[in-house]
Amino acid sequence: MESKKLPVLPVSAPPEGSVPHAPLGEGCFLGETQRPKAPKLREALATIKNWFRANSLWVMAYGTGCGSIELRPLTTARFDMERFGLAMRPTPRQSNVLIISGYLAVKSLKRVIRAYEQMPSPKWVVGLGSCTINGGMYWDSYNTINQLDLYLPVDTYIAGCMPRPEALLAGFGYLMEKIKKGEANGWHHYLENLDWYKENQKKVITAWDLPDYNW
Amino acid sequence: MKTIVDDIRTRFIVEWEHQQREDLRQIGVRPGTVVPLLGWLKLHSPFVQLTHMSAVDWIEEGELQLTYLLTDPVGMRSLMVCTRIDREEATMESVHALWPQAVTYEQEINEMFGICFPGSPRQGVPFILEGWDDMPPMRRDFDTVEHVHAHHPSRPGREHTDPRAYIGRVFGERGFLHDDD
Amino acid sequence: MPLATKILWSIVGVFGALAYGLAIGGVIRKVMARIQGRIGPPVWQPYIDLGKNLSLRTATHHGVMSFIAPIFRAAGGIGVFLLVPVVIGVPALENFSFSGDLLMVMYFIFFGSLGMALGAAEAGHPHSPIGISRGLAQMSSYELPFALAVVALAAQAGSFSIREIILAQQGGWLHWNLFANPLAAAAAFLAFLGMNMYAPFNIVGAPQEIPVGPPTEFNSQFLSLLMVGRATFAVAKIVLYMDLFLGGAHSLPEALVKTFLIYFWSIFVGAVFPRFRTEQSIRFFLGWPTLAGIAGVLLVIFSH
Amino acid sequence: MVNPILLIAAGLGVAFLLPVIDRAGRVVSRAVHLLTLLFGLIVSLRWLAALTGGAQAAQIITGGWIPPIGINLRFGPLEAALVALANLTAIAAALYLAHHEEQSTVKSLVIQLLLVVGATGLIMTRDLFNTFVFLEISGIGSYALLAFGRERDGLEAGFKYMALGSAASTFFLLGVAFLYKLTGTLNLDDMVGKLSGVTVAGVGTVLLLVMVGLMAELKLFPLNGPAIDIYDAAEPGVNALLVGTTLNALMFTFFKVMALYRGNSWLLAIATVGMTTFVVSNLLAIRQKKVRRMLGYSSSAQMGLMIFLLPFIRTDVVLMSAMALLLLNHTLAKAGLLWLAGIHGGRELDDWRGAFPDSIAMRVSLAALILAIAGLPPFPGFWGKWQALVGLARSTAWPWIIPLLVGSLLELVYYFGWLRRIVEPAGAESRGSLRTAFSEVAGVLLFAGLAIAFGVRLTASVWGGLGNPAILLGIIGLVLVVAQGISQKAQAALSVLAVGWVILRVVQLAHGCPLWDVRGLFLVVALFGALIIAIAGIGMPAGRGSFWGLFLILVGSIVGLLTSDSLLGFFAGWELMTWSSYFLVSQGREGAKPGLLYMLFSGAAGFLILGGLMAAEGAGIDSMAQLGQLSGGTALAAWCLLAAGFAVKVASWGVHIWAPGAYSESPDLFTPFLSGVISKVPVFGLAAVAARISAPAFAAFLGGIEPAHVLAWVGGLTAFGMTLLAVFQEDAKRLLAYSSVGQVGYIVLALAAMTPLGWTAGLWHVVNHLLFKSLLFLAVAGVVYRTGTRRFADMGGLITRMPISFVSVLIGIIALSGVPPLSGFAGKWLLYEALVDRGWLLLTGFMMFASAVAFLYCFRLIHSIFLGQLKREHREIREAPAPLLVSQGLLMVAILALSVRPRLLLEPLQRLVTGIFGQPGLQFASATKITSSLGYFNAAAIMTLVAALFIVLLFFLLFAGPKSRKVGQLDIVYAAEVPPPPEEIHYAWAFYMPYERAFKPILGSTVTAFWSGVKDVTEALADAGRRVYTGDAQTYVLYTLLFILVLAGLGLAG
Repeated sequence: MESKKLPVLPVSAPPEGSVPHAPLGEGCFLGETQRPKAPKLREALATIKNWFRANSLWVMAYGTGCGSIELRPLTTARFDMERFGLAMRPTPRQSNVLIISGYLAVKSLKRVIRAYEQMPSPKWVVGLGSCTINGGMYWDSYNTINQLDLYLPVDTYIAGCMPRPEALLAGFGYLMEKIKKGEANGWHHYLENLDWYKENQKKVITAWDLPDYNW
Repeated sequence: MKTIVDDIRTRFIVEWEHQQREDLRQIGVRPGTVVPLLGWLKLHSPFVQLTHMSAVDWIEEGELQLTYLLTDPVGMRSLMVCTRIDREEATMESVHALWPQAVTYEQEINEMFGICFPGSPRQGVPFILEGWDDMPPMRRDFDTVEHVHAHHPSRPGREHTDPRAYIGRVFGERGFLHDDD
Repeated sequence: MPLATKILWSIVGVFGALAYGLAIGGVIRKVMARIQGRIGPPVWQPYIDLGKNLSLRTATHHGVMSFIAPIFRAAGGIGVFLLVPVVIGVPALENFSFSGDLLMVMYFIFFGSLGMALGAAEAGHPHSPIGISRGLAQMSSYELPFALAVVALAAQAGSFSIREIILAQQGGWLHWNLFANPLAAAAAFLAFLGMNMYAPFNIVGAPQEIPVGPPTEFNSQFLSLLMVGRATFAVAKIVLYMDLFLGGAHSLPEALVKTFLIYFWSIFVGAVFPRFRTEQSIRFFLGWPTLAGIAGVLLVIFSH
Repeated sequence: MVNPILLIAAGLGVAFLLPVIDRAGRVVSRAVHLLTLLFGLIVSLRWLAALTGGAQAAQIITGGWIPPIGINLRFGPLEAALVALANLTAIAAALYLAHHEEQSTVKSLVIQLLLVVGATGLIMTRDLFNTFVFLEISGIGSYALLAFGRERDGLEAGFKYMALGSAASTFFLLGVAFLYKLTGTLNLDDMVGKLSGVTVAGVGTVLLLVMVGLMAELKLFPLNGPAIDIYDAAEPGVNALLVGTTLNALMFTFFKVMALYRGNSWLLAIATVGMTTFVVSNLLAIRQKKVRRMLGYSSSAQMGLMIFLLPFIRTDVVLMSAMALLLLNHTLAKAGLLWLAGIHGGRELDDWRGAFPDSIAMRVSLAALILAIAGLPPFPGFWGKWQALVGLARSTAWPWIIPLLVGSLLELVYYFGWLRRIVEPAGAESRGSLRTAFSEVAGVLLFAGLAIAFGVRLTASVWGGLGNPAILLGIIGLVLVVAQGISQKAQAALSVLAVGWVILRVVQLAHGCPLWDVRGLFLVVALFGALIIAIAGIGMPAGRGSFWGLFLILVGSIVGLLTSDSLLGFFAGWELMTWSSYFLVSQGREGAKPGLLYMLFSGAAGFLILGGLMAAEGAGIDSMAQLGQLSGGTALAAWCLLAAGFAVKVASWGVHIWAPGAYSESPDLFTPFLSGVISKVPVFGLAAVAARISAPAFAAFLGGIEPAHVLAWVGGLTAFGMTLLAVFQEDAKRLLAYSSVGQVGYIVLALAAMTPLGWTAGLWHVVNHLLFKSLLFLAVAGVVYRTGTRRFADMGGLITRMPISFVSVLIGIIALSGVPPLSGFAGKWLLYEALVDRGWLLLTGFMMFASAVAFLYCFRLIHSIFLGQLKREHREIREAPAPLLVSQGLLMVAILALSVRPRLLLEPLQRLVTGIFGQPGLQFASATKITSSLGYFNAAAIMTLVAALFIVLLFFLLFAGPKSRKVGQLDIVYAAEVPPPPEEIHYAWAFYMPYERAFKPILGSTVTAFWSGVKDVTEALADAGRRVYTGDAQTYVLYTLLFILVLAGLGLAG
């Protein structure tokens, strides 16, 4: 079928007094975009540090899809994730875990990437629900991605549609074990294969107006 | 409800009407009548609120239908004003001067159906589809699956079934939505 | 006591305060969890968090001020602690209180807040200045009852020296300012709620509004320093209140018990109240607490 | 020596010959005319010189008859001076009038000469009928001269004027005739003796007739209607001539006739009429929109003032010189202003916006003459008024001081209302340029020059001679004002040199004789503040062309004020400071209106202070050192008035409304000085003047409440109120303005404690406030200079572009807020200890609260300008100019020095307070530890502690965690969105909105409402009064009758 372009429309002038948004990328005050170097994975006192990291996972409070409804019960008396040292943080600068809770629209993907890159390393991504694994029931939507790990390094997948909070806790337990063993190195993989990730990301995010890496 | 429509009939040409529910009536008018009619309704009838605006692609008839849902917030009833415009020359007068919130509806319809509302602010500004370079996805001749295959590769090993065929196989030709099954 | 020994002791003191402050933080989280019917994190969770923040692999800052702001914060907390005598009669635990009196302590409290505010503001996130503007507004308003209480105590003891104020309360618990001037104590303890910024006065970090407020942009070791500052500052505050109202302490266990009780006053209030709006909080402090403070001062004026 | 009669003879002769001479050409006749006047001037000046040298006054006997039968004339020093003045005015008037067509005829020349002759005769004659003759000559001359005008209004006004004049002459003649009947003599000196023997019942009525005649001629209220119409309608040059000749002569005649009025009721009547005229005319002038009419009212007022003084001259000869000075002042100023009005041509006040944009000489003359007539120093009128007031204060007539001061304040109102238009920046519509003919403006320049010269001379005589640094600074300033060729930066450099030189000179002086301590402290503050500003001025333009000249005058006046020991010297310096700072404030872009408000409140403050000083003068005290001798009710009155005046000048709560505008709209370089130094002068007044009045004198005030406690609460309220208002400002300079006023409130409060500790606190804060507030204002000046805006919302993120300015502001706000380890803490510490020590506990609590509120605006200041998001248009902005940074550096060094070693200042302060109170407020326990009776602190130890902690933690930060990376400005957590442009996310507008909401109940604008109410009432009064002058001759006749009745009631009562 011949694809039809949108009719070319006259874009009206913005209302008076409003400031047009700064063009992104160059000149957008984001500073010099430095290509980050992946540090050496080996580090001193790794066992202790990993124990600290595993027992104090701060979760980015960010919901992308219907799965985020399953996150809320975790803070309640019934499931109480705080007893494992898990806590919600509202800012990526202080978070260690990013949960992709369900389907992920292209528009959201861009925000997710930005949030992910603003998190301090080491950081972990948890894919929640089938949608993050293979598109799930939304596989043929014009606007959602089908495989999360093409764009972000996923450390733990929690399958199901939707997984229950117990499954989430189990997933966190798995992630903590992995961290303690020093195997949860998705962040490192991301940095090492940044070009590949970026290529994939830019393939779907056609209006790419981000710098190549946000700190 | 009826009286309002009668009142409308004395002033505008109403092509058809239909009582959907007790508190919801549909009327169909020509595109050129829509804006004067809505303006009149806002000024002289209890239907002062634009609750919703939507579009439907009648591809078989080569037309797009625009529906304006007006509400009488006091009498708790609604009036749908429908109109059909040509699918190829999809242009419609904007109503944002009557209701500022129409801007967002018009922006979204513009993006999803490719209907142009000249003069409405933010036409052509991305709303949900950032960087969209295909045809408007809500037009029925847009092939979603083809688009997905082109843009969002499936994980190897995942099997896809055609929903229609799958539903037919499991529930029979009539699908599963019928109560008498 | 020679200066070197003094410095050594104060280092020990600061680490002790840090440990105590963090532990108190853990206990709070535990208590809050129990109140909400949860199990809650282990008491040592703050230590783990601190260790975690120190073991991160990257850190970011937004400029010079935002780099050194945590230093201000921590120096403010530690400095205040070092200016308050913890246990009276034990030179090692009287810290550097001979360098400045109560007024010095009151103003040193601002040191950390001001530096933190500057750094947070430089980070450029709009939530930071919003949080700071709320915080400063609230700070100035609880300062009024607190100042009135301090003035009353100083006039009562005839001195601004914390040591003198403690010594004036010796000779039985009825001599404590808590009972000797209950009005001033009421004013000060209400102000304490604001100082600790738990509900209903947690308008600075206000979850659901400006999520973490000023420290939005701080991470890794910067965040750790902020935690250090917060913990030591909390200890310094409660020690100060103990000195001013509970007759100080003659031994470490006594100090622990008294300070713990003072702190939990604000925790228990915080556990059962929802948050105020900013202007409600301001009006609250300028209302009854201030009247209590004025009454406390008048009590001193007319009883002397 | 030429016989003075020749003055009359020559004048008359030439007058009649002029039409003949004119045949030889107008040039010749003009030359002869001028030569005659010059002759008169030279003769009278030589006589004056001889007479002041001790010669006998000339008695001229005419016609060989010995008085009392013959007519005799007298030519004493007063006469000589007046005649010289008349001739001088006439010369200048002739030069001016030659340029005005209708006055350039030979007829006009003749009449001008006749006017001079008439005036000379009036001045010299001692014969009453002869007086009448010369009165008629003058009268006819003036009617004729006015009738040369061609405007219909002018002619009508002239006719009414003539009618009134004739009536007045008739009254006078009738009175003289009856007097002759009663005493049998016309000779004045003879008559005085004989009149005392007359006991006929009608004598009072007769005297009344003479008085009414003269008063009508002098146009006193309410008989001044036609005269004011004349001012409005006729050529101003003619009026100028009349002021210099006829009016002065009439005044002198009245003076001579005064000898006839013996009874106290007469004196009271005259004084009442004079004072009523003074106050009412000044009140009515406020609402005038027309310049010439306003000048007319002013003339009436001045005449009224002089008439008012006449009765008192009899008892106090000092008033004689007061009168002479006032008359000289009025002649110079009014004649000059009238000529200026003619040259400029603007009739409406609003025509005078930015008058004479291209001629500094005219602008200076205009300003000088307005100042002169408003009775400000250094011009003669000021000294005249002072002497008059002293005379009154020392007599039983002291209550008259109150209306006199009120009237003077009203005078300030309208003259500065006029000046407000003049100092506005010149626009396209600005009028008045220096015409090509020098001779037309020669009179103006001459009179202005004379006024200035007299002024400098008089000031020098009070401030210890022309060699005094204060005077020299003033003269250099004057030169700079006029010297327009020099660039601003060069002027600033010159100012640096001048101020530096004065500093050296003061240091030298200090070596010889130890300065009085408080004075020395304030001198250091003032000169250091001035030096800082001058250095900064090398880097950036300030105000307009005359900025630096005025600045030096201002500094000179402050130096003079601080070094002068007499009350007069103090007050002269005070008023000089007031007007010179007024001009500087007005030089801001929008400074004219706030400047006016500043001037009016300062003027009111000045008059309150004047009242206080007069209370002291009344007790025979004229130097500061003697103030301690005051006692009882006088001490209380003096203290209260002085304290009130100083409180107005520091903009205490309630009268603070002038401050924000004046601070924020004044030129950016001047604001630091306004805040750092000028606001300290009233503090000096409190410390050096008010505080010297012994405190025990008013212990019983208001049932045991000490006045000092009231003052303390005023200071405290100011500190709190202004701090609170500062929090809600959206403009950097306005914020600092409120903050400044609040900080001075602390100083007032501390000084009011009147304890060693309180004074230590107050004086420490004087120095500290100078340092940090100058620093803040200078840093903001640099920012404003670079960004072109003062609004917080338009700035932000400048820390990367202007790091040094940022550090300045940072140090400034830390020192302001009192956070250790900087010097502000010592100030707070001293204040609280002092207040608790004094027993003012509640005040202590509220001051602690106020200090906490100060944090709010401190943070807002630094955040909104330097932190947050950098605007796109500021990305390339540069750091402030280097000299500005040098100034800031000096201030920062001073702050740091005081922070580390507070003893540097505290020790001298202890010596100072020990000198005053007999005991110090502080002890120095060790090299660094400072203790008071209540507490202690160790600045060096705290500094070390902070530094050590800082270094340790910095190392921790650098090495404990990973290497930190600096991210871009917009790389912030913005809900994972890409942030909008910096303009939208810089949180700076309505920064403390919740705070504002919380304080809404007490943030009403009651103060502003009150003062606008005062303004409305005054204007309504003036408006109602203005309707008195209908322009209808019949009403004027009615007024005359009423006037006579009232006067008869007053005069004949005794």
